[in-house]
Amino acid sequence: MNSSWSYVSIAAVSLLQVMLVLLGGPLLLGLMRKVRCRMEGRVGPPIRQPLLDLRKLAGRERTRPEHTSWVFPLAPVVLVATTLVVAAIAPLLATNPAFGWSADLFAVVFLFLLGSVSLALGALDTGTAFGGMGASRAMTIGALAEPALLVAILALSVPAHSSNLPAIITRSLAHPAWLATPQRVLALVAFVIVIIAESGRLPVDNPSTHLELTMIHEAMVLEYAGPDLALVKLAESMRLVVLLTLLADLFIPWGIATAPGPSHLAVALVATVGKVALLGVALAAFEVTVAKLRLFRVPELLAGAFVLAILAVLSALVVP
Amino acid sequence: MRARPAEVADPGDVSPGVQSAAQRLRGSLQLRHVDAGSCNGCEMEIASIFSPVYDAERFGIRLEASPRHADGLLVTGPVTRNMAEPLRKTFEAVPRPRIVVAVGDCARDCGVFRGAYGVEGAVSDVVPVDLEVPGCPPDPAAIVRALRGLAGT
Amino acid sequence: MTPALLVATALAGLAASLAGAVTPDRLRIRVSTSLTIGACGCALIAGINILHSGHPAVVHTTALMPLSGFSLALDRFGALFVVISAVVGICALVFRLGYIGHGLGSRTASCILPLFVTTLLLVPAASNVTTFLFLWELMAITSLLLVLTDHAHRGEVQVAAQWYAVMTQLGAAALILGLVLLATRTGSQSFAVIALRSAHLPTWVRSTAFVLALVGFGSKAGAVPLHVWLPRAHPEAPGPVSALMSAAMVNLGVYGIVRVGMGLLGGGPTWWWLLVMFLGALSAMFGSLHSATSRDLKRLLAYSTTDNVGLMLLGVGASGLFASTGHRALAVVALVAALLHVVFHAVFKGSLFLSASSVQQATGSTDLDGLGGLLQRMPVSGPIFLVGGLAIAALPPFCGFVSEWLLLQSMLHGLPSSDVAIAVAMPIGVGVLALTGGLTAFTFAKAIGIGLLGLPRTDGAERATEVRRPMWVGAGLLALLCLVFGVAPFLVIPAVVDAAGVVTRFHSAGALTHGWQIGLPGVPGMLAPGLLALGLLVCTGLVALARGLVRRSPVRLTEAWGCGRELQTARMEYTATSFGEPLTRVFEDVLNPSRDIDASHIAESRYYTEAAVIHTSLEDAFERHLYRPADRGFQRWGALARRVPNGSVHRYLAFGLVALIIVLVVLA
Amino acid sequence: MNGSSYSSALTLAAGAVLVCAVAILWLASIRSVIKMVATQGIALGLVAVVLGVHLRDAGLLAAAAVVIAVKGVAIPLLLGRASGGDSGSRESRPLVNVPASLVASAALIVLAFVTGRSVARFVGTTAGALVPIGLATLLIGFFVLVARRRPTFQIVGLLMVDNGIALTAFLCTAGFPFLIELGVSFDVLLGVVVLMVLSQRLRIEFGDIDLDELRELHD
Repeated sequence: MNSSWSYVSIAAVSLLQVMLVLLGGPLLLGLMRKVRCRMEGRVGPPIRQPLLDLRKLAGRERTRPEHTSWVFPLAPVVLVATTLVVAAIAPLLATNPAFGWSADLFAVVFLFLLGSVSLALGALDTGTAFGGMGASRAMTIGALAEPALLVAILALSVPAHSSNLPAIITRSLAHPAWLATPQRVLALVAFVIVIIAESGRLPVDNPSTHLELTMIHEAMVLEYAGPDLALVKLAESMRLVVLLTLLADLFIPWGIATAPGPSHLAVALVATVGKVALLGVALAAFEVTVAKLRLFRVPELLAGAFVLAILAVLSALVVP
Repeated sequence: MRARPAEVADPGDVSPGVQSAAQRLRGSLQLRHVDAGSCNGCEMEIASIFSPVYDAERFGIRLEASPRHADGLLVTGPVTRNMAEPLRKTFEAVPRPRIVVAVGDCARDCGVFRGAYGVEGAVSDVVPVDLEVPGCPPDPAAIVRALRGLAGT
Repeated sequence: MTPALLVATALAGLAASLAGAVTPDRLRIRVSTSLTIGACGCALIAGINILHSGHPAVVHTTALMPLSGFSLALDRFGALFVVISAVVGICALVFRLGYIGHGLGSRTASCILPLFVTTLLLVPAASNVTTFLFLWELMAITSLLLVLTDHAHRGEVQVAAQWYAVMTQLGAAALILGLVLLATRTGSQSFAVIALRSAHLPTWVRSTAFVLALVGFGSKAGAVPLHVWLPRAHPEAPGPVSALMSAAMVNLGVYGIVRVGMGLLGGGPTWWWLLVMFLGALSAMFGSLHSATSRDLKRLLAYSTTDNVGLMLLGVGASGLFASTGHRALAVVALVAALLHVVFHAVFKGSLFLSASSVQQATGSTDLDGLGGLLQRMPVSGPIFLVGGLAIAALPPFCGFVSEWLLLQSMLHGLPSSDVAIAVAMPIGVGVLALTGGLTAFTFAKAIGIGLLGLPRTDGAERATEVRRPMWVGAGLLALLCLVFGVAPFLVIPAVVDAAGVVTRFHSAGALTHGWQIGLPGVPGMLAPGLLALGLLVCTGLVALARGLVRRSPVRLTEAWGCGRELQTARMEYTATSFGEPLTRVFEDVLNPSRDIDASHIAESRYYTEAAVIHTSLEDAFERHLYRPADRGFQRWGALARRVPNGSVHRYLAFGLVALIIVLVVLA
Repeated sequence: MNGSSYSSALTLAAGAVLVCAVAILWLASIRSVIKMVATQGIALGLVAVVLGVHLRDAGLLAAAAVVIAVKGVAIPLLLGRASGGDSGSRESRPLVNVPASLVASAALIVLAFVTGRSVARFVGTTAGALVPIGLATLLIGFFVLVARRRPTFQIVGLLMVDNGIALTAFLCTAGFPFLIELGVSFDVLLGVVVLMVLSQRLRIEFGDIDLDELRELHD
């Protein structure tokens, strides 16, 4: 990282990134909901609806089943905290956020895993059948998505000789030719499948289902109310934004700020918001056209993603 | 090609309780639907308020799976003996401050089923009701209009 | 000074076992345990001293042992394992002070336990073939006897001990053959001389010796397909013993493979290390799969030991592969990653097994389907198990994450490489690492979620209370180490780098740690686990504060939402079996669970069933396809052989005569 | 004793031991077999005497005396009394009939000489050269143990094995410390006594004690 970055600008970048994720998350969900409704021929709620929901939920009463331990209330806090840490150090807007040298792609994956495990533990603590069912399904899908995710990361890290995110992005900016190699495309497809599985979107899991038995992520949070529920919904949207931004930065990195200074940051902000909005709309449009997969067809999808990721790495052998 | 959403009248004047709820909710109303013994006529109407024609969602109104996530209950039908206890439990499960909307004549005063052996009473006999929508079944626009009053949009 | 400490360790251990046998009942446990802790203390100081100073400690006496005498030489590599065994030993023994279950109070147990701990401390120091084999056998026998301490109460302990005895002795036989082959071929018993002369041995000798050592040490480490005894013996062993076996004894298997493979033979052709990686990958996946779907807590932990040993072997295999293709710097990094995983595995597996034993003592059973709600009933042992679980699932603030990250890094930096073996092995290695990581996260979400949280499922769990102080102090110490190493791995990494350097005889240029961060020399991008932990702490604090400010009214305790149902009982909760059911279905062809249903019909007509009982069981695939047929084969041979001695004296004498004649003919 | 007469006397004595061994195989009746094992004991004692005189070693002479006393006299006497019951009876159906036994003993002797040669070269002394004879006696003793049904013959076979070992020891180490010989002899004596008590008990229990009937006893 060149030393032209003063501490102030680094801190500013991280702060900006956290604000982007905090506000951008709900807005992105609102936008995606709007696109869905539009494609279904409805007017649909305003884009800021998720923000309204969060504000109202924050004001409601917190409830907790009698026999639960301290894990139940702590789980949503840890879930949001892990996403915040990733948002602070990952290069979303600029290639040199605070402690950017420590923003390792594997570390990001394991931080997300910590969030998912804490939510699953919170669900199991309720002692209800839905909590157990949601946790079991979410952890199964999480476990099966892990190989595809890590090998896809391997495919991205190999040309950059490091799994550090800023390094990968600066290297791929320097060699635009890399972005068109089959290795990148295969890794991209694997990444998209895993993002859909991790963030619980269709076709893996239907966030707006009311039938408990078909839920995966929703079933875990049935017991949360008021501010806890607000945290969970916020975390859900923040994770989706972070994942989509990482996807954008890794595969279409143009526009990310590589030098300090407000002008670069402004350009980066606009570029990133644009790219993420575009990806969000594409994801929403895709969701409308596809139906939910049966739970035991999801492993086949994830196995497919894993094979694609392995091909991505091996193709580095064939195509120099 | 796209169906034009039906015009839904503004809520007009509402009771003070609903007014205070509207202040609190400000555009985000989540309800948990409980069928306390209805003949499903009201359910048909409720289903249609989320259709593209009436589209209650554009006013920030949604149904939720779990009472914990909801601001209140949307109850239809007279409260039968078997559904009395579950209704009470569901009402108890909603975090405070909570509201109950009774939809349809059965929910208001047991309608045609008044005095039937299996009916325990109207919804107001089991849980405190804040808003009632008359009609058997009530017109979807009326339901949306009432809920808009609650949501304050 | 350190040689004196080594001798002090041995003497203290013997004194402790003597005290265990002699002193009267009241004093016995206290005296023998404190003496053994003294022995561990001496070994710990000696180990740290050698790790720090670097020049090995040599103790040599020809009095005790025939042939080549009893000689110990502790270099940095051995010292690392001595330190691990000492730390785990101290914690397990502190735990033992409070532990009353499992017949550990008997005279024989308190006499043998110190012996077992002493052998754990001395095996890494043995420096010639006879001493090594003597200590190895002593370790095997003492651990076998300790597994048997509880055989009076439970029948399956004998079966488990049988499996354990057969497997360890098979491994020991392979080991003896390998080492003796090496010793005879190089003409000397001392490891140092063998290491010098082994270079110009014929390749078939080196390969046979390596494969035999791999089999011998692999069976002790619990690598597939020699792992079958591990999930049987560990659950039956008493608490502290199973912790010692899983956290200390298993490491010696990995120690042996690295000592023979890299130390004595100085590396070898690539197929050796591909074999090690293949075994590692198989063990990792098989172990993690079975631990994800097993119901008994200790069996789950035992299978996860096989899984972690698989990861260690992956690291060792990758290191050997790099060394054999010339990338020596990367070889050291991979070996450091593997050894770091040994250190961290000892710490979190030790705390897990100890807290599992506390759970067993508090609730009377380790069957996850019968536990639940223990986090509130055991306010100290519960969080310890939670910390251990999160550490083994490689989650950030704890130590498992650091070693998993380093393993991934060492495999990542092997690519892009022109060598086909590396180019294929590394991605598959990362895939296996990832799947194992995912399954381990699943397993310990299950173990913690079902075991500690929710409603207690049996009255054993209902009435559980916190265990005695020494027990959670012992387990807590190890859990604390999990957190400390997770946040500040630079305390351990330099020592591990030196140890790896000693055994591969190649000192890598760049250090792996720069202050708070870990990173590979000359590669952009580091990892600062301490920073991540700090970040997590700050963010959690901020979010919790925000939630507190937004809504200050107290939390309302309500009944859990069950669709308005009357009663919310523990029977409606998910159990370990149901939690693992989706995974069992996904991996059905590997696990092939057996499921038989027997329904009893009412008298009048067959169409109405009165009651139906379903039995599901997951049998170890290796057991069914490898060990059962071998078992049947031996039975048949046994029956055949029994027909020969039909009781006639003459036939027996004839055997003697024929044998004599054969011997004479052979001699002539 | 000068060289040539010493070696010829030694060869004569050792040869006598071997001949007795072969004779035992040949004879069938118990009484003659017992007499033959006594002569073998005495011949063994003579070998010890010749060696003792040649090496002027008092220990050896004392050992010879013990050998003659125990193996030449005491044991055959005990055997005679123990087999009083069936003294007249012959080895009715030996497991291996006499001609086959003799052929086997010839083979055993050849084997002993082939394998004994390397030991003889190793020992190097004139006594050493006769080691194959000791080996042959041992093998034949073992053969008697295997090929005879009656327990008394088993005891005789055991004695012959012991004589073979003692002979080899005398010839190999050219002298046998007196204490060891004393120990060995008394062991053999004890063995014989125990076997005799056993065979008497068997006879009382089963009448005619034929080892093959014992086969039904196995599980």
